Amino acid sequence: MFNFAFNSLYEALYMNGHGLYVWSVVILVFLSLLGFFIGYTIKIKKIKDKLNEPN
Amino acid sequence: MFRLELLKLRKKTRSWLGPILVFWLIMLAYPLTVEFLQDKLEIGFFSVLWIAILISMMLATEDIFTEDFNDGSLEQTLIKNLSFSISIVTKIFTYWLLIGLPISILSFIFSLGTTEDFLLSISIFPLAIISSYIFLNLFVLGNALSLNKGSVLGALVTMPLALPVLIVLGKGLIAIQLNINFLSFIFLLLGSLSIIIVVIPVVVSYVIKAHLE
Amino acid sequence: MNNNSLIVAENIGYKINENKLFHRMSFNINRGEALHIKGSNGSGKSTLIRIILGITQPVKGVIENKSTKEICYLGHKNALKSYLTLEDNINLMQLNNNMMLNDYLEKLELKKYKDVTVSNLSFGQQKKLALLRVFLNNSDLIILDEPFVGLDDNAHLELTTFLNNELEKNKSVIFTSHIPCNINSKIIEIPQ
Amino acid sequence: MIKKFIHQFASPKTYLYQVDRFYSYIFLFSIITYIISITWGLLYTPEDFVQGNSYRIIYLHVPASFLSQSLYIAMAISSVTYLIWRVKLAAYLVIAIAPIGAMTTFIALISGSIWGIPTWGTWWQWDARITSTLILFIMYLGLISLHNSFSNHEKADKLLSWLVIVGAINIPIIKKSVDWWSTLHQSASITLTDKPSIDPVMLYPLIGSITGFFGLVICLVLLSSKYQIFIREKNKSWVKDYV
Repeated sequence: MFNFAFNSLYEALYMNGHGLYVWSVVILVFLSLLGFFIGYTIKIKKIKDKLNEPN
Repeated sequence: MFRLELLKLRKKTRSWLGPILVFWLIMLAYPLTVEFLQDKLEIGFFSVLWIAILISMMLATEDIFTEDFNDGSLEQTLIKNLSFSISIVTKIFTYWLLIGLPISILSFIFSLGTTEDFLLSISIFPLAIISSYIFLNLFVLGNALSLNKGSVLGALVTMPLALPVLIVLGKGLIAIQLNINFLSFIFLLLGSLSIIIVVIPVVVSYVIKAHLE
Repeated sequence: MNNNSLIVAENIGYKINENKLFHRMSFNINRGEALHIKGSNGSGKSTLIRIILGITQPVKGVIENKSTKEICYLGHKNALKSYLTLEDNINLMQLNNNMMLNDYLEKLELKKYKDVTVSNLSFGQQKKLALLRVFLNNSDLIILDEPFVGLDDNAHLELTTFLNNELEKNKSVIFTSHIPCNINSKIIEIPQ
Repeated sequence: MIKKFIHQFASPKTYLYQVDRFYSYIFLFSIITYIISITWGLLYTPEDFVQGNSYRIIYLHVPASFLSQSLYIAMAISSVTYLIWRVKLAAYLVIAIAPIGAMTTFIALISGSIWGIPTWGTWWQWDARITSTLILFIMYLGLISLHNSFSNHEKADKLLSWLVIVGAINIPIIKKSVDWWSTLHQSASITLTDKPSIDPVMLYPLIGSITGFFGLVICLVLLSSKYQIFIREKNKSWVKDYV
């Protein structure tokens, strides 16, 4: 089951022609997940500081 | 109750004649813009027809609640013992009677004029009546949601609800043109209309109550 | 809690987006009693009225309205259709079959403006037209928000005498007003 | 009795402590499963006979479109709880989920159309399933813009919940759209009822990527609900000592 489907890294990227589409989707998904995670952690941190400041 | 709504709307010509004129304008403009494609008029005609109904219904509900909201009569209706959603149903029905019905009749006449096929135009009529009422209900919801925030938000919110109806209309139209049995589409629309007629006014009454708080 | 109390409110409180308007306010209004709500503007007078009307839910506390009839209410906005004539507005308010209609139209000198569109009437006349709803009411609770604003002297007098004898008829009145008026009433002050 | 239970359990304070306790575990578990199943699906499974390698997008497209609908259903459930039992937390959840739902639907749309280029030859096809997902995306945008256009939070919550419920009528239409208008879209690879229509070798990574993606999205929802709680309860006393 776990045999490597491609015989070289280059072929894994190229995926005989479809690599561009597959990897662009992968990048898209990871970027948006990353973006949202970082976005929310920053927002929470900012509001935490704002809450701590006044008192 | 219905008599009062009728009085209110009848006297406000701008808001019931306006949408009909817009519908008329679109339908007149259509053949002019495709003058040279004389024979292919029918194919484009019906899609323009549905879109015209959609737009005129959107215009019809432009200030359906905003005016009552601003001059305070919305609170008065709310306080009356008569349940609020019933007064909303009457209001929507009056708007449909004065705007939706004439538009459906017009669409019958226009389709007769363009396709010269009486049976086709007759079968278009029920579709127009039901879909105009559904669109009216949906845009009333949109208007209620964005009561004092302008109707762009209302349209954006209601558009996704109206699109499935347009899809069904499109499929119904193809069935009619191939004159296979298109009654199933009419019943489908009638079914969704009967749900919408009950659900939307109740939701709108809660939405408006939330606005008035 | 005698049985002729119409509105009973126990420590109601209200706040918008975390800032408190008022809290721990309790009162009850009996039939034939008037209540004058005092407070500087923006202190929540109108919100309190809307809570009594049942339009707004109080954030805390409970309010109970025992009157079965519809409440007769007139707020800042006088709920008239400016593009319709005075006659149409009267029909809209469903007052046209009321026998007292004509003599109140006489008293408020609105008789001769029957088919004038409301937008051409002066502010005072529009207020009087809206007040017709109060003069011809058949409810046992009348709620008025700044009713005396814009009224000339005889209309002011007319309204005060009307409200006083409504109180004798065991109806109750709740009102806010910065203009002094001689209606003997309980007073509630909303702190700033 | 239920009302008491819901209020006791669903008070923002207890919710916040629960979230902190479980957050790191869920996050760890889901990030690992997601990474493993994506690499497994992309690199270690054999080529599809018909679509060649472009089918591998399934590991990203299916979880996203599956999530976009289940997130909407989650919003519908929390708006119902908010409207019936006045549970404040449920309203915060609805607003917390909306942007994340929009993100997942956006991913589903883009990955679907990118997948369409090699397989169907066009990047956009007016097929029922895609149009319904587009409709869902517009609904998410509508919800977010509706919420932002009101300053009074309580009013915005009520309006939003009602719109979510009315919009929920659209979800079955999306579900039905695949077989009603039997069009281009391949019918769902995994349906709860019949045998999945893709062979097991590709199926396991798919299930792995769905669970992984599901877990990550749940972490996002927890984070954004924490953010909502901070905004809405900021001058409550317990927030100060919690922070």
